[in-house]
Amino acid sequence: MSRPASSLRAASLILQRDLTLAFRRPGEWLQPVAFFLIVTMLFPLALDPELSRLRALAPGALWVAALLSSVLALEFLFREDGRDGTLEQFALSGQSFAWLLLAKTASHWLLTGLPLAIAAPLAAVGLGAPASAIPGILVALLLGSVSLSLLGAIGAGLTLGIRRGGALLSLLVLPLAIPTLVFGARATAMAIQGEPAAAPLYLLAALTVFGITLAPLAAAAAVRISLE
Amino acid sequence: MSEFFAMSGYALYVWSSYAIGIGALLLNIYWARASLRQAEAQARRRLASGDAA
Amino acid sequence: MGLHLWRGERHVLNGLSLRLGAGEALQLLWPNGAGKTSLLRGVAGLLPIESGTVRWKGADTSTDYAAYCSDLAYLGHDLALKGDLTAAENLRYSVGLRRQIDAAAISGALQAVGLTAPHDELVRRLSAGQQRRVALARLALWDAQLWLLDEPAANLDAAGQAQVAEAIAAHLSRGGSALISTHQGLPLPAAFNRLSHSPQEFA
Amino acid sequence: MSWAWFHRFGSPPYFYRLATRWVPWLSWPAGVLIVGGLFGGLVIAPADYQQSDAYRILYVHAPTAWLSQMAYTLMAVAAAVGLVWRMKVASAVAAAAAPIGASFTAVSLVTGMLWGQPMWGTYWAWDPRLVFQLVLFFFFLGFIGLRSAIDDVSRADRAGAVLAIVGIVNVPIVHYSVTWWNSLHQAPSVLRAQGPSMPASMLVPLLMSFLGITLYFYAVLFYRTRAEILRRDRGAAWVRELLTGKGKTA
Repeated sequence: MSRPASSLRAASLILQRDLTLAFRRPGEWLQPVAFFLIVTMLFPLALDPELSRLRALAPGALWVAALLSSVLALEFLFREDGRDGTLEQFALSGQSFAWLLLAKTASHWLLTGLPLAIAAPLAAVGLGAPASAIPGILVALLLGSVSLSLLGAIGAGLTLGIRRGGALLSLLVLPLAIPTLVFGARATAMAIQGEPAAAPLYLLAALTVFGITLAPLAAAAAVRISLE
Repeated sequence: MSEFFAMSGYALYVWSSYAIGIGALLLNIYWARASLRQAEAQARRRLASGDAA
Repeated sequence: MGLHLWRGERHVLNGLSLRLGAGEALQLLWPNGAGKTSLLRGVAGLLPIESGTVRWKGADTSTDYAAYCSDLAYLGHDLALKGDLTAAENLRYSVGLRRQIDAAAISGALQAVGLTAPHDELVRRLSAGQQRRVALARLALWDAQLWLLDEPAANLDAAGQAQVAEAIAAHLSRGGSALISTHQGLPLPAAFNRLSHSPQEFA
Repeated sequence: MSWAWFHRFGSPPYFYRLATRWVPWLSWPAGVLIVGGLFGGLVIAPADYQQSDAYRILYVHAPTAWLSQMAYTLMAVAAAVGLVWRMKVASAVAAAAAPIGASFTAVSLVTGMLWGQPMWGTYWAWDPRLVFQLVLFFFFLGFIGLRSAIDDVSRADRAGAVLAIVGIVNVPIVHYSVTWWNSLHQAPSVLRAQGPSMPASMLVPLLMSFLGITLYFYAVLFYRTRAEILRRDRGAAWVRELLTGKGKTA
């Protein structure tokens, strides 16, 4: 009676739905970014406010804060859809489950990863980074936050049905995020020192592309198992 | 014989490493036995509590 | 279909074989915990089946699961409706995943289940009965051949239950089939209706 | 090459009886080799010209480090086989291998630190090998943690398998990033086993303890797998007759 929906259309519907849902409840989505800014603000207070010395720590502080807030943000990814049966309908929609979850992760990234990457240069300046480093930092964190969301999707899928899965989620995701942390922090450090950060950025980009292709398959398997 | 145990000054590190190594070996043996005993007990309990199969 | 299904520890379905023809409804009036939901989820493919097969139109569902899904409509305990969206938006996003639909079809379906326009009320503010009607409207819009309904008439008043029964009857008359788990039987036209009171009947 | 042997291994009773038969055959040679290796390492092998007796820790550290990586790979492969072909025995092997692997990763970490003290003067230097062992330890904890958080055994197996597969895919990437990161900050450190250039008297005990610990690993693995198989096949008839049979004689 009617043509089945194309997968592209299905993905765009998921994005629209998540964005409308987010705009209806704006407070929720800003929490990870707020957490990120607070954590980066702690470093000068805990260590020492002298900008020149802070600059050496800026990359590490930024990326550790980014890692932690992206794990925190995973709460919003599947938990609600899992509980109210939406994920079940995704699994039964006839569309490729991995593709729908990729769309879901993309909308999650738009709402948590992107703001994180935009807030990072501000935090970096706060930690003594020169204005010239901002583009480098932005690119590094854009790439990094994508792979963090993708890895997070696998962890969130695995711990979907588990009560108090938060601690376990970070135990599963953080070890997997080590390469992203290493390359990202290196790229940011080089950006701050003004050196061309091409090498680590390419590695970071490779990680992200690797994540985009494989992570949704693992996340789909993980969610399907959690839905049993 | 005593200088053998001294391990030219590194006695603490060498002997503790060996102790940890052998300790882990024994621990795993005990652990494996305990898990088999427990699994058998669970299986028997399920068996005793009526034929659930 | 010789279904064996384990639910955690319990051997829930022990060699159950079940056949459902076109235009036929089977209501499972099994006692609680006898595996109604597990059977439905197993047939839908949400729950892995230890042994035995689920066949749809002669073919094993696992060979072409996507095609099977497009013929399938599953309604579980939780209605997969988003509280912060209106009824129309909910339908647009959930049915849109499967087929092209337009606003007119959506409002038509909502009216058919007795939800008066305008449909701009957030689902959160609708009553349980109204929410279930939205789910029924979605079921109609999917126009799948096989309906798997898990207590479709739960917490509905008499009028609501009649409406559910009417929707199912219409579906059956169009040649669709339905597997329904329910506590109290739904009044369905006798011609299509089979009742089962315990899993042993299919062992 | 018919797949019959593959499926025969898959049937729980067959593997259970096989494991029962193999355990003694594995554990005695393992015991002899380990004792021989450690004894050789302590007594026979001459003191190293550089590190004198401190290097004897190698006889515990190297085999356990190697074993932990082998255990993780075996665990991931077994879990993947269990997931793809739905073989309970494979999932049982994976569930059995995890705690053994985790405990040996911990041992290799601690002995690595104990070796670090006489060598670098500090217990923990961010040497890529030690860091990689630490990350491997977290992968193990993740697997064990995830499995224990899920009550239903077969679901826990499958979820664990997905994690193990993601893990095994990421292990080389993590390994690369840790060594890449290390090369940025300092020249690769000195913690390097002497390798084949070692005189025979040093090398033989090392090989003996390597072989010994591998046999030991399989012995304990088969023993634990029997327990895991029982947990997964509790309802099966062969379990009942096995237990009632054993019940009378034990």
